[in-house]
Amino acid sequence: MNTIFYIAGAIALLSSILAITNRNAIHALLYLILSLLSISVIFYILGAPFIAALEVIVYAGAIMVLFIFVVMMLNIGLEEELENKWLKPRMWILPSIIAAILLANLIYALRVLEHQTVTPQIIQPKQIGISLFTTYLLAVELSAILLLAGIIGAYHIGKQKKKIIHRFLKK
Amino acid sequence: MEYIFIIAGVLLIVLTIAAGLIWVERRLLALWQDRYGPNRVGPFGLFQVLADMIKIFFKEDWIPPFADKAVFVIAPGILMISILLTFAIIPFTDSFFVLDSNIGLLFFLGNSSLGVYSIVLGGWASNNKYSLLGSIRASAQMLTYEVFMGLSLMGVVMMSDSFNLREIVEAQRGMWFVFPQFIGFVVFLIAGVAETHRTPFDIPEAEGELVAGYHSEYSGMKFGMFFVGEYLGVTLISTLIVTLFFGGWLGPSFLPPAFWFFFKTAFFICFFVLLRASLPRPRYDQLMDFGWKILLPLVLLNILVTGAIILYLQ
Amino acid sequence: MVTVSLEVQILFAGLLFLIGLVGLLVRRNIIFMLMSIEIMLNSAGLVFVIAGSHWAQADGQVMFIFILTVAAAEVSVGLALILQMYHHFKTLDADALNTLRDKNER
Amino acid sequence: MTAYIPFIPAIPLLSSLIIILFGRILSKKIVAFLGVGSVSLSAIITIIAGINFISSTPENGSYTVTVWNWLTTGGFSANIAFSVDALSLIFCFVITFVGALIHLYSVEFMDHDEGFARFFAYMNLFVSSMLILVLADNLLLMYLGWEGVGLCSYLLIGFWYKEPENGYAARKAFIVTRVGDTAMIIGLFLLFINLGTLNINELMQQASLKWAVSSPLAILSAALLLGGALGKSAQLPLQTWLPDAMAGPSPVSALIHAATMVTAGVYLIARTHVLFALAPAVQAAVAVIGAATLIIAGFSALTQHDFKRVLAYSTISQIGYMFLALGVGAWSAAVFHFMIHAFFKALLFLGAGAVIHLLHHEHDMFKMGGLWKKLPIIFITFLIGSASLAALPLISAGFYSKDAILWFAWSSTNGSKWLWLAAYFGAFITSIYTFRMIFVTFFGEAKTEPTHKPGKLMTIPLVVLAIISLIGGFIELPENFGHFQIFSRFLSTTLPSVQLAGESHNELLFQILSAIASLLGIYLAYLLYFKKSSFAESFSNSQLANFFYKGWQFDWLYDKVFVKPLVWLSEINKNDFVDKIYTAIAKATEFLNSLLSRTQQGRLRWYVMVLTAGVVIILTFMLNL
Repeated sequence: MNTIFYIAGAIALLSSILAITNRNAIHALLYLILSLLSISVIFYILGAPFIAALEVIVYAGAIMVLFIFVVMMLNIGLEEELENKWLKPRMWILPSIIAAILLANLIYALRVLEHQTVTPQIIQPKQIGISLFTTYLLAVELSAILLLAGIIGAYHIGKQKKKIIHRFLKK
Repeated sequence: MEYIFIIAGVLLIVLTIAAGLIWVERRLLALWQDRYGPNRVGPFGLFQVLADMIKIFFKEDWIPPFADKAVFVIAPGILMISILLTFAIIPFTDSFFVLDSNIGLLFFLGNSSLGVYSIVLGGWASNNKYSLLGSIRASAQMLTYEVFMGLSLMGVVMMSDSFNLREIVEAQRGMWFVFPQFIGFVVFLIAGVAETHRTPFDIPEAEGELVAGYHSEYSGMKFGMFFVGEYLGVTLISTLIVTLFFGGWLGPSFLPPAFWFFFKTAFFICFFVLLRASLPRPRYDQLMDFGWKILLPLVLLNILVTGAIILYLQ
Repeated sequence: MVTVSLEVQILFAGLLFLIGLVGLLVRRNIIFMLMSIEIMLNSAGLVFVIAGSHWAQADGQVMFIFILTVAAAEVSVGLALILQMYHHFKTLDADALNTLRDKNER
Repeated sequence: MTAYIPFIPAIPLLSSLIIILFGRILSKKIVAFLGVGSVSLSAIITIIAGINFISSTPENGSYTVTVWNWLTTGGFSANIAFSVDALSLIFCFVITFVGALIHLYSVEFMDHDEGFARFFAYMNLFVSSMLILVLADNLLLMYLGWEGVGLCSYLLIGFWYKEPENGYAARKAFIVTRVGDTAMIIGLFLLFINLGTLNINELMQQASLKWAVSSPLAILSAALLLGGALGKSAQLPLQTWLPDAMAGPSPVSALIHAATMVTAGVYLIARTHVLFALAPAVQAAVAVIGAATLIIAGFSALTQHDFKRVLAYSTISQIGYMFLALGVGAWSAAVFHFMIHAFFKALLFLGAGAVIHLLHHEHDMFKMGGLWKKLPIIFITFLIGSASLAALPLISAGFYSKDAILWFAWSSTNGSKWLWLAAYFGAFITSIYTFRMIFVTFFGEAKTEPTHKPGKLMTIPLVVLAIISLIGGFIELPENFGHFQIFSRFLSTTLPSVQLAGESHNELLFQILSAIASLLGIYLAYLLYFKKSSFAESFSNSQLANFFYKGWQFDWLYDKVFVKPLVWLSEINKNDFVDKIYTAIAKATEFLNSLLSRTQQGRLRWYVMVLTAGVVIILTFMLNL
């Protein structure tokens, strides 16, 4: 099982890196989906099968489809030279330094864990459901409102005004 | 080792059925539409499948030069993989299954949502405006119908108290879920047809307007994978309907459970063919309206009522 | 089950987060920025799940569900904004969105 | 029994609101009915309240009706509460009774005015505010009424706002009284801070408990309240607004600028008499101011041409008498004179208004004449009013009220012969200018023809007021004259009686003296203006007369002392040098902003970068420290 973790982890990291460095939006999204799927595998072996399934259904299956949908609608993805112009090598310097400092901090902070090993237990969907609808009921309601706001917001923002007006309607 | 045999057996059966369906469908369509089906190659045209397969294997596997090659190649594979993987959770009988998973149903939903990519990417990678339109339609349609495909199953899950398909079948010993979950069944059936994008929901390929839509650039075995994938999908949805609503392998004991399962599945496959034979194709906006404005509220109502009744009976 | 140490698991999530962060800082294409944010959100959820499995509690996974909700809402609104932006500016360059800057300076 | 008290101010207020809101759609009849009816109803309620009060006078002389708690904040609380005692009842009676008559008169007077509804809305609002003023049980509510009447006064002076001068007069009235009001509100703060309450009864008790006689705080607060009273009552040095206030319609002048509002200062001082008793210096100042005002205004009245301006100066002068009475501690005499003055001065204004109305809005007295034949009712009533104003002995009400003041100016402990002399001289001038008015307007040759006869609605109030001006004085007769003193007995529950310095003086002598002054003034007026003595002609052309005509040049003085220096100051401060400091601050901020705004370059990635860097730095420090 540890091997699976390492393999899936390596794939996730690698595909994430490829996703952020790729010039082609669709390819990058495919790498991202790959990364999500491998993280889903990690969820599964960490004893969270429900979350693993959700990751695939919602994240990889719905959110990423939305991304692809938008990229397809805008009909972009073959703008390599533009991306090459945008992605100059020196642009990586400062972010990398920040990331390195953050990584150092993380490692420094992680020393308190002292090689603790985990023996995960499988948490059944039912437990999560019970927890959701008792302890976190309010949060569930709030997320419902958030999603509603998201739907309305997306509908409103995404709506396009008709640019072509009939000549009789023009001033 | 036994494990590998089971997997191999399942694959064999499923692929055989899918291939056989090509012949079955054409014969049945001919029957219902009062014309001749394939009747030249072998007895009743049975070897037509073999002939088609030979043709497909030897056809030039052409990749358009303007296409995104990697994605173009991957796309049909995704469809096959996602559908074939889903068969892993189908309990064909009490003892004949690949995986007895606690999240079986979710596994199916996850895979079906990944299946969208094959069509979307296939259409996009073809770099052809008809294909792109087809795949945009497909992604919108499948996103829509996936939503209440998942929701329509929740009534079943609530009643059987599990995502595990084997337990769901066991829970139907007293009564098939098609009776208490009739709305769920109807919605799942419709959503299933939409998921496999068969007539009347074959809008992504719509020969008349989109010249076969997302797979118009495909040929050879890649086209074959899309083609077989469709029949695999039909089989899969039929097995799931049987498992979830019609008691799976359960049936009178004078015949083995496997028989009952395949009998019911065959019935629904024929039903799918009948749908194709008899129904016209709706307009795209009608399809979306129907989904969001009728099916979704219906499914939500179903969940509400089911939950209320379950609470009341406790 | 997995016996990888907690340290390594969290380090893995942290690395994933950093990849997302670097992507966010480096990319100019706003779709990639949104994708990077998704990577970061996902890694945050991963830490929750790791912690939940460490203490064998459902709460971590519940939190992941909330993150999922937030991500879904964020992406739907974000993508709608990107659509509008593309129609307005005919580009996906995040730096093009600077019409609110002080015109007197620079 | 007392629950109806709040209706006295509430009914006119309601009627005012109705007319304001629906004035455009209501017919004139309904507006007139509402306007007159509401005030009449208040008058009836007031009379009922008065009867109840007399038949069962409460032990401490007043009772309070609390409507609701207005505001409570910190240690302060004020109620919408109405306190009824003899003083407020008399004021209420005058306001509602005279008010009702004037409203009735206005129905005809304003008949053809396009602002008919607006007029009645303002008038009703005024009556309501004035009633709140006199009924308030705390100084804050009283101040509300105080400002309310000020507002109505402003609105009504500028009622014909299409003429710029009217607007100017309105603003002048508003601003000049504002000076007094500012002093008064400071006085209220002072009282509240030191005594912890604004309830009048408590305030008076606290003041007499806590403050010694002539203590600085008592003097200061009494002086500040006096400032308010001076402004409202148009006393020296804030009297300049009242003559200009005649720009308003005549009923307004009658109601607001003669009968009621201008006497608010008298009411305020009478109401807070305890405070003034604690500050003898201020009280003496009241007397001196009153005496000075009555003479100055009398001289001005002597030279005016405008019918209404004569009456305006006369009003100032008569209020001066009231202040004199207050100053010498003759509280009830002051209130008595207020009441009688309200009757005859309202009568005079209404009569003058009628004359002006009938003579094509002709204000100049010297262009009138010989009206006594043409307008006999107006002439007779006006004559009665004038007799009262000139204190014609025995038959006029003004004689009794003014005589009391003259007597107390001499004989009370606070009185002196100088005050008496001033008042006496004032009375003499009063009768001159009053009958100058009569002779010039109603006798001699006719110069302008009246358009028509006054209608019933105009004559009835005149007649009623004339009757009261004749017989009103008999409710309070001097000691040597049958000693019939209902009025001061009625008031004695609220106001202390006057303290006489000694019993040695002969009251009768003073009565005869004042009668002589009055008659002599009339004779002089007869000589000068009926017989057309050449002296009158030459006097009216003299510099002195012009000086008097201009109201002793107070407007000029104020213009030089206050307005010009202010304009000069504003001019040299045109560039606002004080503001330079703030401009400098703004400039510095702007510079800093320009520095900061370099970071706001609209680049999303830059913001993210800075944000992240900030978080990383903080995190690094938090982890390692």
